Amino acid sequence: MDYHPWLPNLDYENEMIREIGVNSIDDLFKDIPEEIKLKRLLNVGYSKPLSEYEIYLRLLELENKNTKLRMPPFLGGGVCPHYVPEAVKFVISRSEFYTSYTPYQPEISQGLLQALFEYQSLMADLLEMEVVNSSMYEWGSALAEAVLMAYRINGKKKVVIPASINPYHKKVLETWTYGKEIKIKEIPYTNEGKINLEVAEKEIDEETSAVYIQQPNFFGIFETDIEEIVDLAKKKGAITIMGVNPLSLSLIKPPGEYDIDIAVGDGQELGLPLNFGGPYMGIFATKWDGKLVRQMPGRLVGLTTDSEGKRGYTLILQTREQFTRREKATSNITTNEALMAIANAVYISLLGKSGLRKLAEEIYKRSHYALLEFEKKGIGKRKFNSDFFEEFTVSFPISYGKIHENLKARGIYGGLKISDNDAIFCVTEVHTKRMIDEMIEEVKKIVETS
Amino acid sequence: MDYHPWLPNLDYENEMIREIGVNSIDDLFKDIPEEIKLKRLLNVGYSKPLSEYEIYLRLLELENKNTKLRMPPFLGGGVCPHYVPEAVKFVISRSEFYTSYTPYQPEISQGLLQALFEYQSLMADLLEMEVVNSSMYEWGSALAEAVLMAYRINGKKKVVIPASINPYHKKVLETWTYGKEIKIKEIPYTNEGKINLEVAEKEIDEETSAVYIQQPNFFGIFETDIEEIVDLAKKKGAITIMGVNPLSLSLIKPPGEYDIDIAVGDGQELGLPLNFGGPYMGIFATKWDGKLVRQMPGRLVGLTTDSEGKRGYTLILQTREQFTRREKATSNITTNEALMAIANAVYISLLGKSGLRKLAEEIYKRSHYALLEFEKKGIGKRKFNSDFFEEFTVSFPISYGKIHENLKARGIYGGLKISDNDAIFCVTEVHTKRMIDEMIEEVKKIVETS
Amino acid sequence: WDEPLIYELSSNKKRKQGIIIPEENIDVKIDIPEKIKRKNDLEIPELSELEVVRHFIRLSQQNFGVDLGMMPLGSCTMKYNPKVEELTSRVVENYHPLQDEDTVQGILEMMYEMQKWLAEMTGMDECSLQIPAGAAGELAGVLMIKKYHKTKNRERDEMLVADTAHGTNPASAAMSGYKVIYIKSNQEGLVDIDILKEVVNSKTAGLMLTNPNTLGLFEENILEISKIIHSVDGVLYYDGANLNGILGIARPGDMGFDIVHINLHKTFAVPHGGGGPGAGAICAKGELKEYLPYPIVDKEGGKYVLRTPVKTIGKIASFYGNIGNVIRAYVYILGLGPQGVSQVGKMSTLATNYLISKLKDVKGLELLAPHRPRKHEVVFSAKPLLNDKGVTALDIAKALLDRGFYAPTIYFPGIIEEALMIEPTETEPKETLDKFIETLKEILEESYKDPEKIRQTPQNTSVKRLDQVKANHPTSVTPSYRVLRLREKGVIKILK
Amino acid sequence: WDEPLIYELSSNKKRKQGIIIPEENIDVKIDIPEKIKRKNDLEIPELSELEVVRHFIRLSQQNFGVDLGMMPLGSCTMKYNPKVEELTSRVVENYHPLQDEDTVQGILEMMYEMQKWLAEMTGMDECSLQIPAGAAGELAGVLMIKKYHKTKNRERDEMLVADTAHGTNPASAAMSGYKVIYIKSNQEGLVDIDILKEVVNSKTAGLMLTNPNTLGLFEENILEISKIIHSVDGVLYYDGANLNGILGIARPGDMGFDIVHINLHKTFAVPHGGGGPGAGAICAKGELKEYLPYPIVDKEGGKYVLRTPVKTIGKIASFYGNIGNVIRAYVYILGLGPQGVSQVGKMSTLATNYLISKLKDVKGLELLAPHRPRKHEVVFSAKPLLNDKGVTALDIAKALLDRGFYAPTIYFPGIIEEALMIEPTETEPKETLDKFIETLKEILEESYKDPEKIRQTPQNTSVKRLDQVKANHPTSVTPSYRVLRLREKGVIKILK
Repeated sequence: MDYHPWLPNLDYENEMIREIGVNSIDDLFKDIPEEIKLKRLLNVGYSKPLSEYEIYLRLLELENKNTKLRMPPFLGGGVCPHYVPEAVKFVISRSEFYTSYTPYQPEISQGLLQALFEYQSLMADLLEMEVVNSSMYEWGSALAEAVLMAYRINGKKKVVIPASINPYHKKVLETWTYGKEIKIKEIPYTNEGKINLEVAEKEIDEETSAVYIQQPNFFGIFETDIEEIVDLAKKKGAITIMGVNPLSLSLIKPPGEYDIDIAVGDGQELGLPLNFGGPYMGIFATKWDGKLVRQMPGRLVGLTTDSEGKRGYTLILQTREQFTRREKATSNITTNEALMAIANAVYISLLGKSGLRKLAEEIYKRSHYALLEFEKKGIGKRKFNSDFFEEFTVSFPISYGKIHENLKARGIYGGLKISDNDAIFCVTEVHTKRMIDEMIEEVKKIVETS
Repeated sequence: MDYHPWLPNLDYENEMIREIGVNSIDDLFKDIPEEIKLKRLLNVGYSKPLSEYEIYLRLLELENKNTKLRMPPFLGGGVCPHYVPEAVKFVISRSEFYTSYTPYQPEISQGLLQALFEYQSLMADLLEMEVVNSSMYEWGSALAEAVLMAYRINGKKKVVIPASINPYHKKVLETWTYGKEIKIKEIPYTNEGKINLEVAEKEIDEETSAVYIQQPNFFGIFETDIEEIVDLAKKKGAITIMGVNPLSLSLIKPPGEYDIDIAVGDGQELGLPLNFGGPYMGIFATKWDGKLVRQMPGRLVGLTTDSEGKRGYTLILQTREQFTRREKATSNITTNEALMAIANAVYISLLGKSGLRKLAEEIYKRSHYALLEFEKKGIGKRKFNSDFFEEFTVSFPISYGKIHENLKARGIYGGLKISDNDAIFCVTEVHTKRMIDEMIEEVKKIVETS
Repeated sequence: WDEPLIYELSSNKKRKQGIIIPEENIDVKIDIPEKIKRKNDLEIPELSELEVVRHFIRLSQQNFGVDLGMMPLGSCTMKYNPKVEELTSRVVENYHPLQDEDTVQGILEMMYEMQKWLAEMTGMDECSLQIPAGAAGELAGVLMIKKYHKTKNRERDEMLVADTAHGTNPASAAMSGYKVIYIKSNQEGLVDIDILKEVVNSKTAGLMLTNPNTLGLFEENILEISKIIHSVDGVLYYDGANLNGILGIARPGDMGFDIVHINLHKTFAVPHGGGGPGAGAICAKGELKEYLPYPIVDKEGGKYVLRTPVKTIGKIASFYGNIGNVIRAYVYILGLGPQGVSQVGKMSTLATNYLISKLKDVKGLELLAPHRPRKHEVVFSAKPLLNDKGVTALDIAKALLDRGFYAPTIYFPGIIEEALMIEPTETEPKETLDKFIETLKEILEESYKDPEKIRQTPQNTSVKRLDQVKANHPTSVTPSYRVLRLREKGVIKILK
Repeated sequence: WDEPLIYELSSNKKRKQGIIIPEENIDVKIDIPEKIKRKNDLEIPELSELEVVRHFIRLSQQNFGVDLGMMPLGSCTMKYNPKVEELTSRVVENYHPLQDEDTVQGILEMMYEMQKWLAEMTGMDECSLQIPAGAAGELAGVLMIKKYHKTKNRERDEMLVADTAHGTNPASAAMSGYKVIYIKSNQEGLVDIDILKEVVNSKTAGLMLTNPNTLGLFEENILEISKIIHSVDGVLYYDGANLNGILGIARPGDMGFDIVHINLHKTFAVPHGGGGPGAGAICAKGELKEYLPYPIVDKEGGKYVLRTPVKTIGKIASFYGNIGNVIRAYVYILGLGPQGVSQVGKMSTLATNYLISKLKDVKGLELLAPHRPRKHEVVFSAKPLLNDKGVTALDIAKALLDRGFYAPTIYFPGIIEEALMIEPTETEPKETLDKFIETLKEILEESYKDPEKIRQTPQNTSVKRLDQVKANHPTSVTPSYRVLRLREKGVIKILK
């Protein structure tokens, strides 16, 4: 191999060896015991370096092995199909952003720092929380970090969560808190699909480190007793954590209006593609309280001035972080989702105040329309009689599994099955009325022919 | 309409009207006669401004109305399917390049100017011609401009072209020279598909303004008597113009080695997509001769120094251009294909000396392989017994039209039909051996079942 | 940065390549006749992908585009180019122009709609999308006029052009073999009707006019002009470069124009990419539409087909024009919708007159016919400043570069001395217009206070003012690295 | 530029929107219960598309990335990110992670191949791609160790960590409830075997090690270390952050490691995007592979399916990890091929030692154990310079910024005073390495000649050195525009 586009020095090897003053490249590896040296090529990739065109053909082959759908899937579960504006993709494709790294040298990283500061600021205003870090991995890990943070603050090991929590987040929470032996208690939901306040009153006690509320919850339903839960938690000295879909916050009360301690969520719904699981964008925010801020995980960008008094941005409160504090750090996180935070900032800026509201309203309307159509056509009814956003649960007269497979065969991907006859559907701005009608029409045919 | 993403001042209208000091926006149009004012909305687009997502859906719809092929078409005719490296797309998508314009202000346009200078330089070295302009529209118009330039220089109206010229270029030549009443004479080709030297000797006379040679010619065949033609032209005082496929020049003699006066061609084969006809990239070059250079059309970038002696780039010899010389200009061209020139520069730089040669050799091999396979399978034979590059002409035992339609039905797009049983096939690096074999296999089936 | 030339990045002594060429195992010998083999080695550098990409990204940072700031280049219509246009490539990118019609119905449908919409916007009967750029549109238009008269056996060898016209107008006329007759403007900057009447005769092939003209003024006598030209069977040609100022307000067809070219890249926000590629259309009305370049997309029995007008002048481009850009304009129209497209002329005119209201009384500038509203653009003269302080329009332009703006077009049109031709477009927000106004005022104030300082601008750009004499002199002119190399070797000498 | 905050671009008094929201004609009333409606207005600016795009493009120009120049950040492996990786989005972009396996066979096939290849490269038996970044991989690994010992009913509460380790190692151990025990390095910068033997006991859960270590030194006693740890049933954990130095040369599995995490974004050139997103994998050998986070992609009867290891620790991410980036690493491996991947350790080591050979005798710098070859990186100490002239590693870093380079990692690892940790990677051409060497030498010379000048750097960046006290002080700390606004209104005070 005497050249490769990504290995510029192959043909310089002898020259550099000479300059180094050794006899052969092996001399640079003489400290590696012979018995562990690999004496063969690694068996990876295909048999040779592929050209770009061959890579393109391979990717096309993979793409064609995925099922082509006629319309975006009606799937939610914490991440939903949305339209990603070209301007968002364009900005985050800028070399200066996407080939950079953590802005350890602020003087040469002002663009990134300001963009992250703007993300923090825009998200702070959406949440009405003062301090937002510049990203966690995703909602699940943000929630886990919030629970670990509460434990660091009050040393208690019991965390109370609703049974209507997103189950995928719950699994992450369980794993991440396994090391600290955190105990997780669930509050069941009512027939209306909301937190059972009576049980909550019993479950939230002096032992409780933190109480988690998800709004809207896994079923898409708006919780309406958040004030009450927050009151209960405060009385018992527990930290309140609220998980939010940021897209809904132009319509409903943000965590700040409930005086929540920590807010978490995912920025996926603000301009990120589904990406089969990631990268997404974990939101993590606290209110203006030093006790909280100093225990916060993740990176923070702050405003300051330079030696000439000019405004500038830099990483702040770094003594919380692992690279300075090691085992005393507030988290082990270092590589995060900064570029996704910028995508969020661009997205929020593009929509602006009015656009965010318009989009939320449109999604609200379309998802309600879809449920109403299911009901009108007599092929499904709502499982919970509560207001909802983006996602809703439908009970079908026949097995949903059957509906699902038949829809799939027709190039349509339905909702998420949660029990034999029930499924959660997600409807957003990417589902046109025509698509919704077509999907429901197909479901009708399936139900009627079975 | 009180807002639109691309019309930022809609909601400022009243405020700006007030500042201007008129009563209404109509006052700004009072100089337009009432009878020609349009009193209704223009009936364009669809019924409302489409959102990005709706535009996306519409484009998807259009894409799906095009036929999806299983492999790139085997079509040439002056432009060929090639792989466009991602790095090329990436560079020309840079805001600073693609949203800029003609570098009238060199101080703030050094990046563009240097990139264009590098295009000119790289192309000059490929052609071995000293002066390359920074783009014409495409091969056809570059040829037409060359002929018009020859006419400006010697005032003669007869231009001699080979019958094996690309017929699409010929049509452009005819249109563009119509105003100057240029007479076009064709030299027929031999049984070997090359210029008939005997006829050329007769046709090139004292009246001849310019002689055009295309290498390789429309049939993909290498002309081997170029020296002889150039000699004939020189004897009669005619300007020599040579059209080239730049990709072939790492293998064969470039215009400079024949002492050609003007070289033309298309940069499409150096990193530009097919784009259903454009944008492409007209190459236009002359040798180091003031008589030629001063009559050259198009824009030239040159090297100079700034007031502090630092190297810099600027537009040069602008007195040739329409914006200073109006009707005395060497051409009317202003908007050109500058960004495509940069794409060419990036492409040539990526491949480099060795890569250009490797690619040309690979294309040579594959196209020869394809013809040999046609012959081996006994389903087609070469029409001309000459060496060729990238394209070749096959004679089939049955009507090519029939083969073509049947191939199309199988998702394969064959060659370009030039007579009942003959077609020109184009094979490049995007046609893998597997694809070539598959195409030939399908042709075989068609031929054998008819 | 001081970015070296790409040739200087590589010693070319080591084997490098920025991309892998796919190779098949094929047993074919390269057997090119000795007579035609390349003799000289290719003088092309070898580099890794990183080196190539980094080089051009660094170069890009030394360039200015609309995405970075306002480009008030008069007559260039440097609009913002919406990013949604980037979605278009999948519809056209990989389709060969010689593919049969039945395999590209999606593309043809788009072209068909565009033809219709462009005809509607200009008040013409039919459009052809053959045109890669504006000047090519003019050439097509003038050739149509030529063939039209020839077909009618009329001897016409004079083309009339306003003295405010874009340089392309006379150049296109000349390329088509016409004698160019300039019509002087009157004191108001409009076509002088009396002169026009005098000049028009039986040799007149037509008049090429842009309306609003390059001063941004609407030719209010357009109906009379039309009558005069048509009275001698002349053809009235509309240069669409300035269409932006009246789009949705008035249509060339309704003014009496017979042929119109459109710069899609200007009016419909296709990125111009450092000088191009653009995209265009040529449209005509009545009889003249049969002279349009072919092909035209037609619809027959639900299918899109290509048609050749019966008296066509032929082809302007080898294939169908810059379709890759036409579809960007298509997307722009979809995004604006009928409501938005109809606002373009209004909002661009509003922006121009807003600028005028803030700049017209600034010391150092003067404005012809200040009482007249402008449309898409305005031309100030900096002659008072030159007289007072010796600071030129060029100096003002350079001072703007230092302050984050591109410069206006300068020294055009020729009838205005020390011209500063400003076209804000409707896509620049009022906030930016205000900033531009403020900056220009500062520069003028500064010019009165410290003219030398302005003459020393730009200071913040990657190079200072360039030596144009050296750049153009026969002994030093260097249009390629090859020339530099060969001159150093003594192989080439003065450009004679 | 001085680019204002996005909030300051808009007065928010006029209606603007940067993108149109699609609207359907649907008759549904928004009927949210009063109790939960948002009370306060959103404080989000309204802007046109141009304003948003221009703002962020201008910001981007004030940032530095690998595409602009060398980023020798030690332990960050800032390779060039080949542009072909941008082709991957179509394979994954629009697929929902909850889709059935049969609808995403292409993605699963890619994941399956990656799992296999990563196992091969590390010498492990199985890999899980659940890991969004390196630190999450460590957490997963440590939790696996925890569950492993628990399953075996062993009481283990001590995690051993080398004192040269990345800060993430102890942080991850602590997050998992372990007590962290640091192992001091010996004079050569390697794990001190004697100390290790002393420390290891029946409470030892395992040892977390990176090899080559953060000094770039290969732990040559690794087989003995492995024996010591395994002798008490401890688990040997490999921190993959430094894998680049030995890729293709030696495999952690062959050294005795039981668990390995991989930073795909480092070793396989996935762009890190200003701090992330990254992508990772966690791999294990023998018994421990049953503790891996789920799901693992398996192949059954020609179909790809998801499998859960029997003793899994659970899930690290809600879905499958950063698949959008995993596929970029996949493309990198395809492009390098077995030949290229096998060259990575060699070429990165070559580059490092080339730098060392040119810098080791430069006045002002010193190097621990200079006779030992380094692998992917090297840590110089600028202590001599500090002692001689009072110029710090930080000053050198800032001086590099002025000269077109990003700075090395500084003040890490802690055992080296005034550390300059340089990692060139194998993607930087020798030409750039030479330039970097020359530049660093110049800075050191300058530091001796005019130390004050170096302390005043950077001068050419968009801001000068920043006030870190103000940035962090409870009275002035400003982590959002909201804080600035509320502080000005007196609503919020000191951060207590």
